[in-house]
Amino acid sequence: MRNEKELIEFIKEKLNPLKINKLRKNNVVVQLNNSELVSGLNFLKSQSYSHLATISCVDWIEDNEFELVYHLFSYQDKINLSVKTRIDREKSKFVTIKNLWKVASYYERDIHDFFGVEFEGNDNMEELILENWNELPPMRKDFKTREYVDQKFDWRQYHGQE
Amino acid sequence: MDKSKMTEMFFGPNHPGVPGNYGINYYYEGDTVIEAEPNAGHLHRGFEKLMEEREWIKNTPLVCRICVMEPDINEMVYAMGYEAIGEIEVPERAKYIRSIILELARIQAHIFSIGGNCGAIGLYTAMQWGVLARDYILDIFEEITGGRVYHIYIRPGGVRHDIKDETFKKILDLLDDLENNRLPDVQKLIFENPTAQKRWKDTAILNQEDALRLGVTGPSLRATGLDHDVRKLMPYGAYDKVDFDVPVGHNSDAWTRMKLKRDEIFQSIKIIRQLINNIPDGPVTVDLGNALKYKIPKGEAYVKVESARGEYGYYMVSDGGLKPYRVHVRGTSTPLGLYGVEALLPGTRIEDVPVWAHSLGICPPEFDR
Amino acid sequence: MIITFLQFILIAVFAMALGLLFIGLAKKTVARTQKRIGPPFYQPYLDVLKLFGKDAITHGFIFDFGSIMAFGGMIATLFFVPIADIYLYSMSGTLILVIYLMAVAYLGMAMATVGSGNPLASVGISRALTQMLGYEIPFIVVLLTLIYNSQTSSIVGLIEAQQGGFLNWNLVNIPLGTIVAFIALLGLMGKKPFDAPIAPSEIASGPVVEHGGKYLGFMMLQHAVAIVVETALFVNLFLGGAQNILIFILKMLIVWLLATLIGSIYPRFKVEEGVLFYWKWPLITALVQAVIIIF
Amino acid sequence: MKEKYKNSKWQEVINWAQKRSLFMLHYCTGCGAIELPPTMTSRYDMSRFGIGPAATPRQADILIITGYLSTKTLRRVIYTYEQMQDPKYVLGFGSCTINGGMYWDSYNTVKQLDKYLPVDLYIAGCMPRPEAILEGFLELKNKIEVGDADGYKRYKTDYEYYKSNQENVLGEVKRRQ
Repeated sequence: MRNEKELIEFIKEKLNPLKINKLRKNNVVVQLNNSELVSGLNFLKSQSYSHLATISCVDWIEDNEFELVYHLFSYQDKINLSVKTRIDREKSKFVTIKNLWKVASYYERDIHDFFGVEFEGNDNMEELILENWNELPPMRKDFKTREYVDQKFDWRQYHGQE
Repeated sequence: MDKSKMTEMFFGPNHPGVPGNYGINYYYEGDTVIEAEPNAGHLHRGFEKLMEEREWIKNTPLVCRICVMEPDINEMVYAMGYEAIGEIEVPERAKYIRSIILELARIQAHIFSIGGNCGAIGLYTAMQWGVLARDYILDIFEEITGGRVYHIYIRPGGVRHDIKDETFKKILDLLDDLENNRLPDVQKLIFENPTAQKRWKDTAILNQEDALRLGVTGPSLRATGLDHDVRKLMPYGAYDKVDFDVPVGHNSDAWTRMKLKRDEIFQSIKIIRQLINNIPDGPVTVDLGNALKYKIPKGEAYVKVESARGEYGYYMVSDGGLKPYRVHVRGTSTPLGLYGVEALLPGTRIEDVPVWAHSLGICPPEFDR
Repeated sequence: MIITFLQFILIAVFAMALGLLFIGLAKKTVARTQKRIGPPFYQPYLDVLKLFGKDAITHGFIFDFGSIMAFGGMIATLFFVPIADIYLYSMSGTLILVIYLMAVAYLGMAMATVGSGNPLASVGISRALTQMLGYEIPFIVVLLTLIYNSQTSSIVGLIEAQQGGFLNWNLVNIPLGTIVAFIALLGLMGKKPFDAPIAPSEIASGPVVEHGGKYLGFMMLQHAVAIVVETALFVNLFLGGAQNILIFILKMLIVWLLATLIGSIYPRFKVEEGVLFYWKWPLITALVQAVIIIF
Repeated sequence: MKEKYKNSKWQEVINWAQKRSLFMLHYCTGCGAIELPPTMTSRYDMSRFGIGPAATPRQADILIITGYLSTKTLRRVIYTYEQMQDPKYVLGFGSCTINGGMYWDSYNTVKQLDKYLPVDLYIAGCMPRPEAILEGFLELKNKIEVGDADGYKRYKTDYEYYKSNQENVLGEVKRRQ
């Protein structure tokens, strides 16, 4: 049973995180660089952080980077640990963690749908949620929904009471 | 496996037995499913993109439309995320009212899912009685918040307005009515019905090792023997001020999950009674200034709440602006609805596919978003 | 000749009307058990009239032929089952003929589903045929005991054997057989515990998936006539058949409503559960009954 | 039905029967479908008006679009609509079918339902209440009686208009009978 401070010391010894801080009660964020992420996740999984809630992706368009956030939770420590890493926005390539958690293959497929991030090692990458979508992946910040909607669906013309 | 012997079946979006607008395309041979694959995405409206275009307060009516079965859970998680990033302390009475609303929502969601399970095996009388009982809870919601299903009642900083005393009295009367004459006859019809028991026993098995590996939470996990409940693990609202126990099942089939949901209804009734009896007075919301100018500092938070079907989490990122920078919704049935179909469904029979989907609480708008 | 031909038409139309009335009453009772008002009792008539007004898509000759064969097969069985005192054929062996002809309706439906080519329909019809295997065996054992008991295999003969008051109904002197026959009747009519073939939540109403306007109308009429045939058969064999028509319809109504009420309480069996259910207790009681009668 | 019976006295009888017995397709396309169970069951009970759920498009008369319609569902809804038999009616629930409603700026939902399907009746309400749904059904019955619930005729006459709209949103749509 570790509280947040012990967890932070523990991670500092075992992995060399770029950044780690305690956001608030039982909510800790740690940032690893992307080469050590898979080994870090594997290590944390063995340390009772076995519940992978989900994988999120944030598009930091100013720093031209995607940020992949892996949300882990441990039933012993009762702490939400978010493990983050940044990947380049143009190449947008990353390694799959399918062998750690099989369910991650669908989370990655979902991120591929919305952000266009390629995950090597994850073989079925076809469209999960969208259907023959051939524009820019929609959740990227540079995909403008209003222009797309005006161009594809036209509005109902409200004419007065004639 | 050669596809020639197998026939493809679309347990597709347009099918009376499927929960919501969602499809499972599976190959079957004889009567058993050999290979299955989810066909999701029919309810995708791009919530996360829409949320990035709207100010904080404008998202509250949008957020409750993500999952139709439990709109209040989404409102609560959104409000908790906003308050977590903005370090806002909600007044005591608002916490109590929020927990009352969440428990009422849990009761109606459990009754609805028990009804859905009965509909999947043909026990239509129980489904009718269940939806009738649920309707009286919607009347209470309508009296408190003005809306039957979408309430837009829990918002960042507290609750929209206070609950009057006679409404509390009505809630207590409804709970007595539910406990004394509505639920007992549903109990006799479903839980003492030998044919129903035969249909549910040893179907839709989800053992503990699979559940933990997939990240499944809620009644499906508690049916395997672990008493993990976010209300106990990370208490929110007024859950640390009430005592209730978390029912746990032991052999993780559809029958155990049904009994678990029924026990949780009685636990929720107990919680609401405790909450109403010692609710403190005081303001109901924190004054955060002009609603359209809500602003919280740059930061992020992963908050989660125990919905009727498990852990419901939001990952919210704010860049200090008027609009959220990114909101990622983690629905409870995401692991089962997507990967679970491919991994756990092969081997079941055709009759048990709707039982599998209803009893594990697959709610498609959560993972379509 | 003309008179018998007119009698054919009259009985067929009468059975259809009576069957639809029974379906309407069943919908009303099930609605009442579900605490709701339910459709008016004449709703099935409106449904059939509307269905014959709609366009329908045909899936080829086999599909049409199958629908007509199902409907015709059921009408054919109708002529061998006496209704009150109207009966056209009373030669011996009508009981065996009725059991055989009832299978024709299911084979007709099977042909229609082959024509429709929908996988849901083929799953539904394969369930119907396996379930038929289930309830036929105890039913036939009970019928054989009946035949042995009153030494005649014509239904009219069996009715005469039960005349004269309540005491010598087969219900009284072959009680176990009646119970088994009633359970088999539930399976025969596809009532709730045994309605796996037309399970709406698993295979979207089974064999009738592809039946559109008038084809669905024919299927409804076929179901209505099937109800009349089966309840009339049960009343003739076990409740002694009645002289005047009103008492006969009353008896049929009682049997039918009892079956509906049982149906509204129980969920669906899986197919092999239903078949195993039939081969366990009903078969044993039928054999015990046969032993009692023979010795 | 043969053409010559289409608008004769016989049509009134069929309209009369159609009015009293409607089969509603059990297909919940959007979030409004959570109000259908209360309408179908004990408390509001639409079966007393002769309206019951139907399992397949072949047997159904009414197709209900309950709320928003994503492009993926639109393709399935078109297949379902074209499989239904001829006197068929489309009901639009809520504001999402009229002008996109709350998802007006969403890249994946259709903004105006009657550009893709002929809609006979809209029911207002961001998820209409069961009473509103029953009111809508009664209104539809009057329209059927009077004979101007003719969405399916409009679909036949200006089929090209609907087809072109569908195609520019969905790309190629396989037409099957």
